[in-house]
Amino acid sequence: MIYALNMILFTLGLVIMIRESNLVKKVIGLNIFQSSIFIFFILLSKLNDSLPPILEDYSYDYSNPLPHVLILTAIVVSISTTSLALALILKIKKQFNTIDEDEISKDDQ
Amino acid sequence: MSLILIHLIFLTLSLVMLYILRHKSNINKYHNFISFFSFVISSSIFLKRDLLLGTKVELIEVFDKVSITFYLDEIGIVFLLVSNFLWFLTSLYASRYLVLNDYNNQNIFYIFFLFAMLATNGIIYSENLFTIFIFYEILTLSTYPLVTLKKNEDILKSGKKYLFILLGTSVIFLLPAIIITYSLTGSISFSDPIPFSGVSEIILIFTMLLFIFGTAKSAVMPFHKWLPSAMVAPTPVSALLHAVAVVKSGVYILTKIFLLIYGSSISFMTSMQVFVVLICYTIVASSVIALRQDSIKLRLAYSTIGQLSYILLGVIILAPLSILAALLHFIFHAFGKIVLFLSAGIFATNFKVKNVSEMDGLATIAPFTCFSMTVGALIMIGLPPTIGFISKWYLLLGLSSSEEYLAISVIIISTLLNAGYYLPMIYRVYFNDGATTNSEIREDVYLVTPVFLVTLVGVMMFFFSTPIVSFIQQIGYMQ
Amino acid sequence: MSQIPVLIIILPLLFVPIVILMRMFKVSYLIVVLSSVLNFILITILTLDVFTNGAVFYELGGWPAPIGIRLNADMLSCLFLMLIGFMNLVCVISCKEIVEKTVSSSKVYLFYTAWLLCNTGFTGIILTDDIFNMFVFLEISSLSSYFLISQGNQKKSTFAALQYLFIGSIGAIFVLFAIGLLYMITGTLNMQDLTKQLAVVEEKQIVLFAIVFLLVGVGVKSALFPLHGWLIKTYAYSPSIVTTYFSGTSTKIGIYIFFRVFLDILNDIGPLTLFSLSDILIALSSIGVVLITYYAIKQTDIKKMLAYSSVGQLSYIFIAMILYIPDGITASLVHVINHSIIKTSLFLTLTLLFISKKEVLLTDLAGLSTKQPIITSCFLVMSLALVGLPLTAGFISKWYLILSLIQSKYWMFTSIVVLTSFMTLFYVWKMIDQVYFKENSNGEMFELKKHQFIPIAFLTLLIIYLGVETSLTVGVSQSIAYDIIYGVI
Amino acid sequence: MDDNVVIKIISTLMIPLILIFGLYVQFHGEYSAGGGFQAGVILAASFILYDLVFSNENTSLKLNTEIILNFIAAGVALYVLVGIFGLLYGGNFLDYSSLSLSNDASSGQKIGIFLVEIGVGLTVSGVMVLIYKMFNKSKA
Repeated sequence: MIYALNMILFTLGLVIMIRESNLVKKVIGLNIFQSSIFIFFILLSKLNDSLPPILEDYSYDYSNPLPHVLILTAIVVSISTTSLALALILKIKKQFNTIDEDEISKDDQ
Repeated sequence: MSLILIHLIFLTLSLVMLYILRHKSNINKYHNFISFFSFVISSSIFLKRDLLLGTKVELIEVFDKVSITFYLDEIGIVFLLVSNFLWFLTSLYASRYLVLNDYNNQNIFYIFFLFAMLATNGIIYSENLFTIFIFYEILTLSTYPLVTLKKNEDILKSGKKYLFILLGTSVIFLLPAIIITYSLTGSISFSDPIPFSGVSEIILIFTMLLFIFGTAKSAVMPFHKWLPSAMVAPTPVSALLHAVAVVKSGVYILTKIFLLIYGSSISFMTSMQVFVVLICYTIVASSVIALRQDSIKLRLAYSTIGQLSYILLGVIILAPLSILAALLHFIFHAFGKIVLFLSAGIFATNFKVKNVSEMDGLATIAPFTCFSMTVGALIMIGLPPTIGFISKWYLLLGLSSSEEYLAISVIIISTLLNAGYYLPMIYRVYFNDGATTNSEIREDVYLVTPVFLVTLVGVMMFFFSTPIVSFIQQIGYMQ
Repeated sequence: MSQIPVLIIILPLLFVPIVILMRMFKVSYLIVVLSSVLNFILITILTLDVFTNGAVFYELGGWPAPIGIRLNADMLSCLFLMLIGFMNLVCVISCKEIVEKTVSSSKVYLFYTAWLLCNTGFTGIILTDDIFNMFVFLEISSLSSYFLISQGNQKKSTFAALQYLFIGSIGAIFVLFAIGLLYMITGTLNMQDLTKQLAVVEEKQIVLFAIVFLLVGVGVKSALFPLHGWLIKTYAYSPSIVTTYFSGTSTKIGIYIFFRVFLDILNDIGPLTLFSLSDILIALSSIGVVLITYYAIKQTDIKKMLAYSSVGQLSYIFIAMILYIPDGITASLVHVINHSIIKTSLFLTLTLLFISKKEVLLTDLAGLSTKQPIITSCFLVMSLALVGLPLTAGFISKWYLILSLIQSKYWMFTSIVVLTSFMTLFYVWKMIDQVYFKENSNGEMFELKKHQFIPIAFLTLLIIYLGVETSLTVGVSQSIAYDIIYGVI
Repeated sequence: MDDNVVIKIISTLMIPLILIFGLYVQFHGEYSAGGGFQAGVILAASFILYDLVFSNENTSLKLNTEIILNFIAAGVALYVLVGIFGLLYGGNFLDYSSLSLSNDASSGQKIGIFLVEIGVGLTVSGVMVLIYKMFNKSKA
């Protein structure tokens, strides 16, 4: 069920990226898209009734820490991508005076 | 070191030398010398053939069983001697021709002429299909600057056609054919070919078809168009390269492929009738087209297409007599056609005559040239006092021995057509009164001498044909 | 000696902060050269070691795999490492003037930082034995390449970089998703371990799902036919030296990932035989080759023309790879090397000739032969190698490509490949035609310094050398191919 | 935001807390949830908050980009150097066991993780602040 919701998020992000011509909205779509995968990874590690994987004296069911670590890295990547994208958009705004993809492409001809 | 390798290295070094000396005004002298020396080497190779036959010189193995290797076989010797002898005489002719016609980029001409001859000799010495393919491509590329020596729009267009047809067919048909052969038999060597085993006839025929189309230098229709296009080149180029070296290389490659690679594994199959029909069509069609050409060089070019197909026809029948005929025609056609082309060059240079319709009465002012041209034409038609008769005779014998009645009738028709377009030329120069009779211009001695020499050799060969025939018979029966 | 695999990744990374810290002293270029030379030396030592003694594993932090992260240097990775290291070295050596011309002087150190990071990413992808790390390195190289591309001096450079960023990120996320799926069913990220686990896995559907996502994700990176759009713009609008660098490396990394994932990790389940995926892909690529070659012929901008040509050649590499026979894989690997060298040298020549020009049109080449005879003959050799004439490196790969297609009895695709390789001649001819047979009309000068000849001449000689002596390319590729097919890797 | 007193006072109270929390997360990385990544972001958040609330011509964040860049580079360098340090003592890359002064592997690992996390924290917070400053600057 929750996987299905996740897939909806996935598709949503992808659709936004393809459909929108506004570059900033595209970046937002990209973020949604990325987040869906992050959630997917976190879901993988989840066990029912599990606790965080912190070392204690007694044993208990804990969720798998590895995907969390992976996603931490992936989030860093995602932040870098977003900031780079935004920086590029700023530069585009300066050059073309617009952030609409269609108008920039029109400028080509 | 083997004499073969010495020959090739000599040519390569001369190429480098010519490039270094490209600004010298007497570059033609160097070229004459090089061609003479090359002829000397090839003669000595001919004399020492018993030692050299079959020795292989492997230069480098590129990858598994595919190497750049040279060797010498009997068919190669024949081609070697013919091409180098004619190269020497043509170079004498060319050094005068270029001066008379005011070509200002002679250095390019000589460098690439030498380069083309290097490639031709490379083809002759090639031991396997890979080596031959390399030199085949080099030959194409090196003749391109010769074809487009005078740079104007039309010539560049023709040159482009020339390059694209030759390169294109070699890349599209020849290379896959070589690779198919390699993948089916595991060998592409001429000296020890591995027979095809368990290969269906369709694939064999298909591969052969690829080979025939791939070596477009042999000008089998429908990929013959490059040859007429190449006629925009200066006459020495047309004469030596496009009547001897280039086209003969194509035929030479096909001959070797049929005799050595296919000949060892198959005898004549009924489905090979496909090729007979294809070649017969080429013979007839080219003769018909030649009939309609007014330009001398174009007429000769279409005649070449037809004559090349005679050779191929002889080879493809795979009967001993027809192979003999093919190899004889290989030599004789070279002599005849080069004489014709060089005479046409003299007409164009001295008398500004480029079309058949303008040839009236030339015999009075250019007797030697006209005599040479007549001999050449008779060789082409195949009339008795000339060598052309010998090869045609054996060809007909070979064809009748294998009961190829279609081919026989085609040869007869084609002979009539040949006569149809060569005899008017002879008639015009001797019996028509031309407007040029009162002209002061005479034929140039330096141009005529080499042509006349070739003619004499050609005439002599008819009377001393027995050793040639017996020499070739050894090869023909070897297969 | 045993530390070399990690040093190959770490040394460029160590030079990154040094470049930033020393930015005041204008020595960025020297540091990058130093790093590249060191890198190349290390790679050479590693390669020699691997070729003589077999694969080298390196466990980071002393933790054994599959718990710890491991580096894996086998013959396949060494082949690509050599390629990347060499291309990097060539581009770095010849890039000084070009970078000074195109990038504003206050940003030069950032440019070199990104360059180093990009190279680190490439080597990381090749060396790592952990598919998640592969993703991370992929993103490192991608992010720095987005920056490098945006530094082009054309108006559309930034936009091209942004578009590449979007497409590249989608691709990367697809890869990440596929990694997640694989992790879900196997519980491991280590490649060797993954191979073992996947062999016994029962949920083939999920594996197929992962394969499709990987195919699309990596396909974006290596510019496979329907996903190639970014490459054209990127090559056309990025700084020319970056184009030169990427033409030999970036897409080849994509090919490497294909090799690693499909022919190594997933080899046992035969990913390409599921649902006759290989037939579909070959058909798709063949259509792609035809279209792409046609587009290439129509271009007037040389960079775009060569970019289309790259896409076409990559399709050849891909077709040869998915044939999945020894000669096919050999063809693929050989063509990776040869095409890298040929395309890099072509781009490098153009770059050096037209340092200050923004876009190089075909007509700009006019009359080159009279002014730069030596460069022109080098250029001729490179162009002919692109067509695949004998005695050049291009011929060897074409030979193996056609041979493998014939062996697989794909007659129709054989004819398509043969035809398109002839069509290559048309656009190459357009260049040669300009160089040799057209007069120079606009009076553009071609300035070249003496030392810039060296890389061009060296690459030309290399092209000829690799066309004649093939034990380095074919020999190595063949042994890798046999290892892959018969499952030794 | 000059006259928004509530925000200003709350921020004055919060920023030290955020800083301390950041440092706590930073230095507990090796045996509980935490580490350089998170700490870096938290620290950067405090700087950014300060700049958002109190910025005017005089008080805008004094750290200039050059210095931040140096911090970033130093962070990366620290990370790599610690990794390479292991090599010098015959271990593999990032093999912290050799870092110990006594021959105790686990204490060596503690030191190793501690140093590496500092490097990571430095870089992450530096990058965060830098990104903020870049966008902030280009707005003006």
